[in-house]
Amino acid sequence: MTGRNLPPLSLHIPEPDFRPGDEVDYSDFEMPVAGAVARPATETAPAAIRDMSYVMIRVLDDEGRAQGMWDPRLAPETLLKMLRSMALTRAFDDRLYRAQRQGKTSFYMKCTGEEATSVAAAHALAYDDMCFPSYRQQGLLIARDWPIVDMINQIYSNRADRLKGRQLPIMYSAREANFFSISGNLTTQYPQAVGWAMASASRGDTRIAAAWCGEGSTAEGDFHSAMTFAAVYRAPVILNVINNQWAISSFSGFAGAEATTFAARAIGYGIAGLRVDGNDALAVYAATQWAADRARNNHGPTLIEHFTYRAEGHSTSDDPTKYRSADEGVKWPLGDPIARLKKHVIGLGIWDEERHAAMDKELAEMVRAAQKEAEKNGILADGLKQSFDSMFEDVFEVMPDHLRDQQKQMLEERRAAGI
Amino acid sequence: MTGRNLPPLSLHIPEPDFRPGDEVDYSDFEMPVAGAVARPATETAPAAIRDMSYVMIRVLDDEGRAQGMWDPRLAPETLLKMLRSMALTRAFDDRLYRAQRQGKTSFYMKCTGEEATSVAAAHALAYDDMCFPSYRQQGLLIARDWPIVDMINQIYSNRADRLKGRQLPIMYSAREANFFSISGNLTTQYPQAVGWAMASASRGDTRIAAAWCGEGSTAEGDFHSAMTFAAVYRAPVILNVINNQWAISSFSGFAGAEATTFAARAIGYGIAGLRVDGNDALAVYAATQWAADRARNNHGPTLIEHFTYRAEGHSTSDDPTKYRSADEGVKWPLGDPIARLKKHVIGLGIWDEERHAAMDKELAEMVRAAQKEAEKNGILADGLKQSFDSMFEDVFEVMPDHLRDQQKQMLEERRAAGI
Amino acid sequence: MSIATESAGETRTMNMIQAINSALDVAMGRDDATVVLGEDVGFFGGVFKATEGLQKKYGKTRVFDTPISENGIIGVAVGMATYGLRPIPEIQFADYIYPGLDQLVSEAARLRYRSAGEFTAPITVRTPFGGGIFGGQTHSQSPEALFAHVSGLKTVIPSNPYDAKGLLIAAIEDNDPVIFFEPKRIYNGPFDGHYDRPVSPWSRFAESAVPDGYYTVPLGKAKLVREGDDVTILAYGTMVHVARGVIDETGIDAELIDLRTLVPLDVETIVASVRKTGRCVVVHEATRTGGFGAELSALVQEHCFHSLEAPVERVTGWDTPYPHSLEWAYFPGPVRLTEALKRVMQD
Amino acid sequence: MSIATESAGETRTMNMIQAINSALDVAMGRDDATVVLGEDVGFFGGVFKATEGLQKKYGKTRVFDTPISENGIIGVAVGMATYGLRPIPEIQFADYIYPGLDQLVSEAARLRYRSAGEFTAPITVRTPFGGGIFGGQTHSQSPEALFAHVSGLKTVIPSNPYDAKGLLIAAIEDNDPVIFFEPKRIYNGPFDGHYDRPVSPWSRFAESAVPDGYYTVPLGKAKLVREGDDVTILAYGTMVHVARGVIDETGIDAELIDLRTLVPLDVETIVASVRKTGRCVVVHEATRTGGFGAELSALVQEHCFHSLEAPVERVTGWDTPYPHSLEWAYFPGPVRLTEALKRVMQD
Ligand SMILES: Cc1ncc(C[n+]2csc(CCOP(=O)(O)OP(=O)(O)O)c2C)c(N)n1
Ligand SMILES: Cc1ncc(C[n+]2csc(CCOP(=O)(O)OP(=O)(O)O)c2C)c(N)n1
Ligand SMILES: [Mg+2]
Ligand SMILES: [Mg+2]
Repeated sequence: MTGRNLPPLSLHIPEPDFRPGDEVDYSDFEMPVAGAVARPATETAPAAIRDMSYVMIRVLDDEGRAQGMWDPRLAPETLLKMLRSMALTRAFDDRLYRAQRQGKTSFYMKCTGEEATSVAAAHALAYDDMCFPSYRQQGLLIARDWPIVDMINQIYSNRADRLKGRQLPIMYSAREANFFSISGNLTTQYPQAVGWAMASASRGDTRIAAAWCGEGSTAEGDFHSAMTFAAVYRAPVILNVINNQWAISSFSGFAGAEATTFAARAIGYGIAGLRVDGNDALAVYAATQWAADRARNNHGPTLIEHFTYRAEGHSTSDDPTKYRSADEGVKWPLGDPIARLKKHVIGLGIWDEERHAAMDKELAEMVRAAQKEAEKNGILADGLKQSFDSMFEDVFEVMPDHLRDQQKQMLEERRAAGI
Repeated sequence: MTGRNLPPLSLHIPEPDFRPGDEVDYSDFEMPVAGAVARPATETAPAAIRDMSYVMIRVLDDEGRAQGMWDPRLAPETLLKMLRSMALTRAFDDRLYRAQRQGKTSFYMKCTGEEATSVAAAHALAYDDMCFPSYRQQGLLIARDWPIVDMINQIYSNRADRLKGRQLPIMYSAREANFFSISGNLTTQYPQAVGWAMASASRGDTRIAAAWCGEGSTAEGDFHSAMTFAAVYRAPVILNVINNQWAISSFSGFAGAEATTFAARAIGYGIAGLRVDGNDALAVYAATQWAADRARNNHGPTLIEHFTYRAEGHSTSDDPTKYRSADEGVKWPLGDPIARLKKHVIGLGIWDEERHAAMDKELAEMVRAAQKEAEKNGILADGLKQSFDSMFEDVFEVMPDHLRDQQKQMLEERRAAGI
Repeated sequence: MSIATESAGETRTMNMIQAINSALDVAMGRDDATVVLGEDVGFFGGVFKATEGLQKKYGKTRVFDTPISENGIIGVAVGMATYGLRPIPEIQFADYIYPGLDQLVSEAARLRYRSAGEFTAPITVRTPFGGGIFGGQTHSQSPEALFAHVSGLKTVIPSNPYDAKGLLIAAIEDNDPVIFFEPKRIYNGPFDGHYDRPVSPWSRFAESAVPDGYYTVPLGKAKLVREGDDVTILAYGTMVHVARGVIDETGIDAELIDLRTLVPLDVETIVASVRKTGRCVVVHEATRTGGFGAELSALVQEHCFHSLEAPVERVTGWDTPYPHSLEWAYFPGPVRLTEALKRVMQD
Repeated sequence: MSIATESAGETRTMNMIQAINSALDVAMGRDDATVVLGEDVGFFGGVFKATEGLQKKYGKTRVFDTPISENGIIGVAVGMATYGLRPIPEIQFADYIYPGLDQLVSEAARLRYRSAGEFTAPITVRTPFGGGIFGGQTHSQSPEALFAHVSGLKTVIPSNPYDAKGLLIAAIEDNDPVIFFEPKRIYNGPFDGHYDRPVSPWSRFAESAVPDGYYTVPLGKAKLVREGDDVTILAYGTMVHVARGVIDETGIDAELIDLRTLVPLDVETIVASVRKTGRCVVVHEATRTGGFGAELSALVQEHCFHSLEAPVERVTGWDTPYPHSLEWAYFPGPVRLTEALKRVMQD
């Protein structure tokens, strides 16, 4: 160590381009050309398409026209349904965020700017394909026409909450919609999705699984387990990474984005990897469809990196102005997913500004009405809405004695306190 | 699911080429040509050398001649020292394996056929570089001239065992030799090596770290943590994967080898990855030297896959004839690392069969003598050799009251029992 | 013991490995949703041979090796369970379960609750545990207390071949996640703690008479191994045999209870016994502080305070890592237990 | 409390976050081997602001964000410690520590022992724990019992700003791995369990008077919060304040002990108190079965059997996951504690 004529080592600590107050300049950003990436056949071996991890699949160009081989050529009703689901997701987020701010519940998380990554994916999957979401995929439920009043009941932990007030707001579970119970522990759903897909394959079923996690969450060991098992058993699963550039206050560099793309993780395992413009609903749809076709035909798993931007704070507990420039979202070079799809359908002549404005109004009203409906069942802030008995249920299928005793003790306790 | 005209999914379960009784045929094995792979400059960006993960660096050709850019052009004394350390490692393994079979201790693990992966690596590192080994890197200690009697004392858990009989045999610790305490839990040393390297870098030190794990162990979450942190902070670390084809009874396909190479894992993180013939000491030396130069000049981490073969059982608890063809090792296309280096030095004219035979004899005698020496301090089978007091030491730096009480209780207990 | 009405078949002599293997065989034969996965469990049949022959019989998609990732093993098992399968993952040694703990503790154990029953994780994690085989620090641990503290998880520990089979089938059929600890020291024969004496094979003991076919031993019911009047010994796994040995040697008229299941615990049987004897010794191999013995001791004094004539004693491993060569000084063997019994009896 | 001879500087009013921040600042200022790492701890200063300003002051190589990998965070911290640094990793919520448990339990805690002192891992893992903030299942857990069961690890839990700073500095200076649980419910003010009343800020309490500079509160020493004759209450973290509130409200003459360190435990102080009062109630937020209360109950009856006039009672969270909306029915608040005290007093 000493006496050797060697340079001192130094530790590299990543640093984002922009911090609060910085002028944001994206002129370095090399905009991938819409339609430029070729679409390989779905049976192509991963080794033959490694380059897909370093480019970006984009379908919609600046004028909102669909370009190239990845254009999924969707029917007008599908396009409009996706647009509507995305707009509803945003309207829902706006209202429920406000509800939390008004003190009606404890917590909320928006997915603003990322709606395409769940809504378009949901449309490219079959309804009975199983989704293993993280906490920012409310768009899946909305795209699957799950009643938003049910979602609000959960957010309010009220009498009608099917989860009996046990979960933090937005940690939905909707088995009927093939939407897995959301965990507060990051990335745990990843190996679970792989296991579900392995089970489906072992049964000769035709249903596939899809999972979502954030780019920050890829650092968890669960990500590695999922990738390894998916590769080894060629599981019929789609593993989505939503790279929205931020993980609370940490930029994507702390998950490894300085060194390579997240799609490239796939290469390490010999898995197919795609990288798409996550703000381009058609690209998301097309990539998901490609991966689903692959999985369904026993060609194995696909990792999809959705390149997008978290336009709002991490959650209601967060203040993003403390760590990033507010300008970033505004200037995001890949635009807004709703605006881009809207432009596309208007360009196709199947939509117009008036209908859009009317739809926005209708959706806002719909959310308002659902909220009112849900509030009939109570809000968290008004105190406990759940039956106390239920607290001890579902720990096990059959309640064991010690829980029965504790339940009794609790009820006596409440009686003693005159509650 | 129903009513859809879709093929049934099927689950792929890997299966090795050969099972007990099978005739082994390696004619499918595409032998990489020695000297064929170019050696990039050590400052090359990982993105520019991704292909290195799919080829195999080989220096020694079939005739034992050193070929190509990766030839490290070592001085004769270095070559002969490596040869000697490898031969000593093998002699040591043979004798200590027998000692376990004779009931002198509880456990032993050989590294037969893999000696180059640790011995040559140790020679390419500086002595003060820190090694974080797994359990099959006894070659590191031997290459660093650590007293083998000390190793045997540990294996016997005897009075002279510096680890006070606390560790399973072969779980050495040798701080003076910059050899980290071996853990029984696979792959935990990987993030630790990265952390050590990060610490060294943060202090402006010049020492780097190196870690070893088996190909089976790459599936652990620790592998992913290590790779992620190494990439993010550009840690000066060399991460070695010893792909010896087997993990106890599971072939490398269960770690993902059917889909790609282990060196390719590096690509996923944007780390430099090399793949070397692990039975070619010169290739191992050269790759390690390249990676060390890189790390030392702040160009970041390297993952090296050493392609080799576990010529013996997993450990003394294992019976490999139960799950693989005995023929595999015999016919291993990349030969034996000691025989190959021997051929090379004989070809260079600095060594001959007689000297080799004499050396083997000398080394066997040396191990025998060391064993005898160690046995003066007792063997495990002869009963407890450690002071009972020591059992409660080193749990904490200062023994807390509850341990002092337990220590007292144990001593009283032994008195009561008349022991 | 409850033997199901369905014929349990002929009775054979089995050691614990054979009984566990038989349980897996029976469960797999009855329900094709059962799946066995883990490191080396496939072609090889497991490092302790518990899954031998199963891959051949049930095929590679129902019995298969896995990557070396305890996190992945439990994680995919949970996913398979949510699909509708009934996975039986093996963790090669309990000492290696920590990398997979999150999937067990935060996911499997909490899933029914957090989804209000929409999703469940009926997995049975089998894992050999305990010391006595010179396995050193990482092949000897007894981490059961960590699991017993986790709500939503059942913790089962058999002490003999008959129970091992019956409890394992019950665990597999149970709709909640179960961790099934197998005391590896007694796979081949009960061990009374006298490490310097040869071990008797299971065939010499009545509990090795195991029906070939289907039967269950219900979870949550302790077994009264021996009635006695002077003191109650609470034990599980290997320690049941150490206790039995001490009773035989000392002639102490102890009532010996084999807990069999830590969660849910058969408090009733424990309390009835201690109320009768007025004294209690709790035994386990795990380190003392925060071990399951603490829970037992706490429960006993809560329920039997006015019957207790002496403090409840804990006989346990020491609060150190499990040492290799000093194994028998660490292990709570006959001497430690006898001394404790003497103390409790004289109080 | 031991105030080092060196001047502890001026005393200021601090809440717990400020006190923890000050402890980190002091430790980093004194020893340039200290390093703070964790999710969001760098530029942002941590989601609870405990590391605010430190990156600016000590630079990015000493205070930095990490990938979201608890396993990696603890694993690299162990590696850094073996180099000679003194890392202070933060785990954002204790509920998220499981993925990193193996590195803590199998590595940090065992390293000194297995290497016979050649290598050590003097890391201090800080992590907010406990409920009372409507955080739901995964922002509310109290997993301290899991750590207290692991030999080689010290477990520390402060209950006020003064102790938080002194204990944290002591933990950082300690040459063994320490897990430092921060009761997040009382970061901003002590909480007596009356969730429907406004919380008083720390500034109204004496323990918020915190010296600016260096001082330590030794690990392993409990604090006698209040002397009393009728019953001993053993508590730590948030529950110290719930207990204090109940004592004030009910007028029960209880002796209240704040354990501060679970391992090593100040058994002497506990035993002296219970021998005096003859009664004991143990309080914690964690689920009951296998909680640290079991250990306390076991120890108390082992050491104080002949002084005890009533069974030791445990007042704890229920054996369920931590529920979101029913938080106050889960939480061991004033009613549960009062009822238990009544039971113990009347026995
Ligand atoms: C195991 C675990 N560790 C830490 C956290 C705390 N946490 C919640 S969200 C989050 C950031 C996740 O970022 P990313 O994966 O990029 O998802 P995004 O929020 O951007 O959608 C963190 C650190 C957690 N929930 N679980
Ligand atoms: C965390 C953990 N899981 C499982 C084991 C059991 N085990 C010991 S060695 C081994 C196989 C390792 O194979 P590989 O990594 O290829 O190394 P090799 O033995 O071939 O050198 C296994 C599964 C362990 N020691 N630690
Ligand atoms: Mg993100
Ligand atoms: Mg191997």
